[in-house]
Amino acid sequence: MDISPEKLADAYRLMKTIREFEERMRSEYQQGKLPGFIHIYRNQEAIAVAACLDMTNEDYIASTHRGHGHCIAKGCEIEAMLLELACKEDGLCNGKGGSMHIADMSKGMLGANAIVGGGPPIAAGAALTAKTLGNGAVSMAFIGDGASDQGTVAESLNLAVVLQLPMIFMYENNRYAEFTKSPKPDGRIAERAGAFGMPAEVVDGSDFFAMYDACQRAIMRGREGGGPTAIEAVCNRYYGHFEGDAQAYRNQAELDAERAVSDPLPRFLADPRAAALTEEKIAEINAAILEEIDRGFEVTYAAADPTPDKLYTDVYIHYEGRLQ
Amino acid sequence: MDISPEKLADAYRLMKTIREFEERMRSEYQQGKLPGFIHIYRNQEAIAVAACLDMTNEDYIASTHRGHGHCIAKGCEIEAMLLELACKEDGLCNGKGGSMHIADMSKGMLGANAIVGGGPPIAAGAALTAKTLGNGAVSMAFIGDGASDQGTVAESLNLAVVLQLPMIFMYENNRYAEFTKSPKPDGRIAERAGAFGMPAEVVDGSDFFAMYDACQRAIMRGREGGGPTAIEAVCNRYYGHFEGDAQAYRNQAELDAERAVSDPLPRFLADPRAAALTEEKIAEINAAILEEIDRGFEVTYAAADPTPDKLYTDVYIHYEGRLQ
Amino acid sequence: MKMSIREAINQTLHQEMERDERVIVLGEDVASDQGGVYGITDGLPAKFGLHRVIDTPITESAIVGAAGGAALTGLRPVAELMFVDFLGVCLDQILNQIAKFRYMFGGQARTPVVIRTMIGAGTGTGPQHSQILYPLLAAIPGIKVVTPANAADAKGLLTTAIRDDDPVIFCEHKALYMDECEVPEGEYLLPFGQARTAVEGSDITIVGMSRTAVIAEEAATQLAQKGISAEVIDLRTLSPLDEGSVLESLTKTGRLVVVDESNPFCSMASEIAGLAVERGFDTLDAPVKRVTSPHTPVPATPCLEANYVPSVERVMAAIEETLSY
Amino acid sequence: MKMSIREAINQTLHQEMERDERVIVLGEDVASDQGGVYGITDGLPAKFGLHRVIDTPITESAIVGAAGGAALTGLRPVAELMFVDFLGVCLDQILNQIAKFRYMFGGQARTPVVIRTMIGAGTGTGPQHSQILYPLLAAIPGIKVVTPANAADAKGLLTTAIRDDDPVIFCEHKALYMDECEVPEGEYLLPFGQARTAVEGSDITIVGMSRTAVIAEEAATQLAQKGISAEVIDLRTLSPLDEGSVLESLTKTGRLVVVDESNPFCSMASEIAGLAVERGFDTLDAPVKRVTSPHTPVPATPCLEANYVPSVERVMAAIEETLSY
Ligand SMILES: Cc1ncc(C[n+]2csc(CCOP(=O)(O)OP(=O)(O)O)c2C)c(N)n1
Ligand SMILES: Cc1ncc(C[n+]2csc(CCOP(=O)(O)OP(=O)(O)O)c2C)c(N)n1
Ligand SMILES: [Mg+2]
Ligand SMILES: [Mg+2]
Repeated sequence: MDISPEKLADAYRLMKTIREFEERMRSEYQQGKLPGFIHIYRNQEAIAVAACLDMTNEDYIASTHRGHGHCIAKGCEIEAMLLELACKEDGLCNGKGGSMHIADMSKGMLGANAIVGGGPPIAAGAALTAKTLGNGAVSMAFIGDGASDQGTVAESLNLAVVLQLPMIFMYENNRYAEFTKSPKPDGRIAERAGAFGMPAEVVDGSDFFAMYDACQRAIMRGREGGGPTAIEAVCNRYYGHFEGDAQAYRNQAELDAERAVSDPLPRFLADPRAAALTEEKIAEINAAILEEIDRGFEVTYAAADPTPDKLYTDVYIHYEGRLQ
Repeated sequence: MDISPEKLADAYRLMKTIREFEERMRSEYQQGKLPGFIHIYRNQEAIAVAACLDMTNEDYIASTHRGHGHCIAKGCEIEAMLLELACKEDGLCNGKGGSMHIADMSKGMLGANAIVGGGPPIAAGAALTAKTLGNGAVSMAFIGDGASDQGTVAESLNLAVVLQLPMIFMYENNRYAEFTKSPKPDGRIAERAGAFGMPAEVVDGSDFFAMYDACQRAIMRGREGGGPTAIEAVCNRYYGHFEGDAQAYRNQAELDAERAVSDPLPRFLADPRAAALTEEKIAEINAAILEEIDRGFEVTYAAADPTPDKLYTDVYIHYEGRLQ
Repeated sequence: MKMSIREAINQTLHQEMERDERVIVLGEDVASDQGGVYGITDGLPAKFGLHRVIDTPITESAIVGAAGGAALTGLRPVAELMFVDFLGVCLDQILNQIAKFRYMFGGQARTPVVIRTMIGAGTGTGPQHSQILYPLLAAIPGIKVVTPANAADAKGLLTTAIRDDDPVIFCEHKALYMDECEVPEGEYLLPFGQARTAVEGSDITIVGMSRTAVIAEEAATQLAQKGISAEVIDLRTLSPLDEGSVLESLTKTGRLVVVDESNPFCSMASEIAGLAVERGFDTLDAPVKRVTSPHTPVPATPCLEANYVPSVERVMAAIEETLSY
Repeated sequence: MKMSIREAINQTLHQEMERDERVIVLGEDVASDQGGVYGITDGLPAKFGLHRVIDTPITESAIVGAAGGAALTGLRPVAELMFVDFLGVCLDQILNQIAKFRYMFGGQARTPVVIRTMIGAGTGTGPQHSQILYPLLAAIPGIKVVTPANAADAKGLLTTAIRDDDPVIFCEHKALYMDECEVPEGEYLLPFGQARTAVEGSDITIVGMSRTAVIAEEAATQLAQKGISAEVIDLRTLSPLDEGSVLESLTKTGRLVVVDESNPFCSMASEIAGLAVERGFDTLDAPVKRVTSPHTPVPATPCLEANYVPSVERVMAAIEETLSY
């Protein structure tokens, strides 16, 4: 594995941004300042960042209901995201998508998805575009452990193998789906994907360097015409399913232990491969992050709601019929 | 493996009945005497018969579009079947189902299915009934190699594992789906099923004894609370996808060779374990079969079409609304 | 006793599971401590055990299909499709399997399955968690579609649904869960195919269902203050559809506004309007008005969502137009 | 040149794939030698190669979803959903994904995908291969629904569909495939949202779509022999819906029969009847009649199937009732 000092700093910046962004969001949400349902990504940050670090805007990702981390890792602007999460007119989706449908086509981010298992077929289609155009791009679907059971995921695995698509199945096995503990042993998800006929491995999702290594190989395989890859990133869902779920159904001592060992940030900083990142650099990055988030919230709270006419715009590009 | 002389004779009788029944159907169909689409099961007979030989009417099967063999193996009456295939009033489904939807609840035959992949969730439900009632019954879904890709099949595999259902996934890998050769190597289907966490094996679907052995074990496992099993029966689709498809897309020399080695009937008779079946017995069985089929066609062609009022019956058990 | 729709459904599940041990409940998180996301199945696992209250994987085709297969073979499953929006991942098992078993098997099958599902907008959860979709379901021969608007009806109709030998889709509007009303104690059944005349009146008929029945009642109250006598009909079941009650009301009022939260095209609003012009033409004194959501997805932003669903104001405007015709 | 609908569709696919190399075709058996079960994609693989004419596994969610994802990222896929009955196993990718991309992403997305699918009864293939289901599709905001009734329209509308930047479902009635008519050579586009006045007339309006437009024309011919002048409107696209043409025709005729092969409830027949009573009330001289298939699945037996779909006789009976009102 090979990581440049710039990428190293980027990796830290992105993971830390996700963390700070969401912690701030949580507290604003708890104060009733944000609408809808939000799903926090905490402790899974290394996965999104490792996955997207070697991608460009020409590469694609299809995200899930727990998508803030994927957005940030794929390069979405903090301010535009916040505007969307607050459902404002100038949000990425003009406030019509919100947290569960946030998307940024300019960054190759093909949307969060409030349908569990909704994303993988779409990501397969993006991979088909890349294959057809022969442009070396890759496409990645993020998939929860619960989502991994959904029929659409199996169909996408198979299609990717049959058409040898440049696609990566990025499973985030945080061992919970809503309030229900996963009945699947760790590794089963990768085993299933592998049985479709693609390389599949289990990786510690809290270990940025291990994740980055696996992702680099998967992305290269895709770019070079080697077909799809599956990665099962084993991780921890720090908070409840959605903000407001106190996860009383979990053993608190166990959860606390898991939370501590699964935090990717201290592990990243403690790794010798992160040594190039000086304390000054870290402090500088941290300060910039907090400033960006502060600014984002300021802009967001001052921003306008969508005007009522927006209810009827962008249903179609052209429509010779009645909308009301 | 253990097979009584009665079962041995039954096995032969059933396989031979399927063969003769369908050959006769084909020729009648070619003369334009039967409606709809029909899909011939030839060379796959050992699978259905081995699968159902140890089942009772309390056990369930969910079939496919290629279901005549499954029906006969599960004990459906030839005459009632023929009446249905000819869409007559006294057919198993009053002529409303036809070949692709034939069913016989009294025999635990939960229906052919014209939706590829439609049957496995239903079979899982029947297995759930058996598990809930604790009556030792098992449920089996027949699944083509093409159907094995369908998302519903993956979902059913998973559900069967999670709920430890008394269910058998009986894959019939005849290596073709319509006009398209299977892109899956033999064994991949079993590998996939196995990766869900159930015993899965690949069996020569033309070898009745091997199939019966595997089915006995799977059924016992189910009856004893051991959960689901998958069997990939590798076989040969002798004729085209539906009657009328000349399968010009296949290499004829290869197909001829495959046809010969994959015929389960001569293999069955040549097996030392079939020695108890004397030539006289075989001749007697054969004669009875032909007679039954002849009689069936006679009755069928003399039978009445459904009366026009039947268009509106059996939509519901009770309906306080308008049907027309 | 006064209770909410949420409580009425929970109570009914308890009563029916107690009464008939063939009744099982299955779905995502239904056996969790909090009784699913909205607490509907609260207390069931403790009382009836995990073999009758079954947590499933997130695979709606398998859930619905297994419920259908279990119904076909002797159980009486109550399956949960968490949001009706998820119909897209399991429609086949409803449309081509469960709904058609009886007909295509020539009357051999009996499929006593209930699929409970949440419908409607109003919670800011956006385009994939706020749809109505009952017109699509009401159009399918072989299933019944139930849309209670209050807690008493929820209890009466759910009891009937569970005891019905045909498949039933039971639609719960998420914005109504906490609405309370008096609910009969003990066993309580309501027949299908009988609309409820929520308000009697003679000047105009307002037809609603699920949440729009509540909106129609509110409109009727406002109209009464203006001296206008509106008759409000809550369809209660969309399939079977009580066409007689609508037509009969029209003979009194001659004017009709249909309020339906679904998208406009091929909606229940269109169905009722079509009924009126086909079989009630003689009685009509004015154009029928359809008040629906627009032909757009449901926007996430609460400020647009509020304008999306039919409001009392929009119903009042339609009524005024009709009355001034 | 005279050609069948089957040939017109095949020709259009050839022309559009030639014109624009972003157009790809994908589906089950589409790249097979015989061009799929009905030969629609005949000759495409030989001409355009297997990277643009793609055989897929039997996984409709993946087919439709991948077509949507490919459209979102720069291709112009024409996906085949072999029978519309299979909508049940892929509805989510249409309903919640493709149809909603543009709206829920705030206008960022462009999803130029066409989904070709076969509809209708008449081939004895029974309940799971004979449905219509276009009302369900026409109700979904964000997609367009096209239902050609002849070869010329099939060519003009499919060309427009492939060049349209919005998602389009293109419904081909299997009983019409061999129907021939004169088809313009070369490039030929027809606008969406413009019904075709198949027959001009002044006594009664008959509205049809897909196969029922053909039935309506046959009825008009029979009526002409009786001296009755019927106007036949073929909707051509169900979404967008040309409401203006229907209303305008009503100002001439004052009488309306809608013929729709779908099941009755929440059908296009109900939609058009609702339109007439809401916006054409003044012009109506008689009740609107809806002629549809019944609220039952499609039976396999040809003897019942023949009575299932709307026939010229049933249309004539409805017209007589309307005229004698
Ligand atoms: C088709 C569908 N079924 C159910 C849901 C409700 N739901 C939303 S998130 C979720 C759990 C998903 O679990 P997992 O895939 O493990 O992702 P995680 O929440 O752990 O990130 C469920 C059941 C849904 N949104 N879509
Ligand atoms: C959901 C669905 N998709 C497509 C079809 C069309 N179709 C019918 S049979 C078939 C091939 C099935 O192949 P396989 O499962 O291998 O079964 P076999 O015909 O070989 O017995 C296809 C594509 C269908 N009936 N249902
Ligand atoms: Mg999870
Ligand atoms: Mg096959």
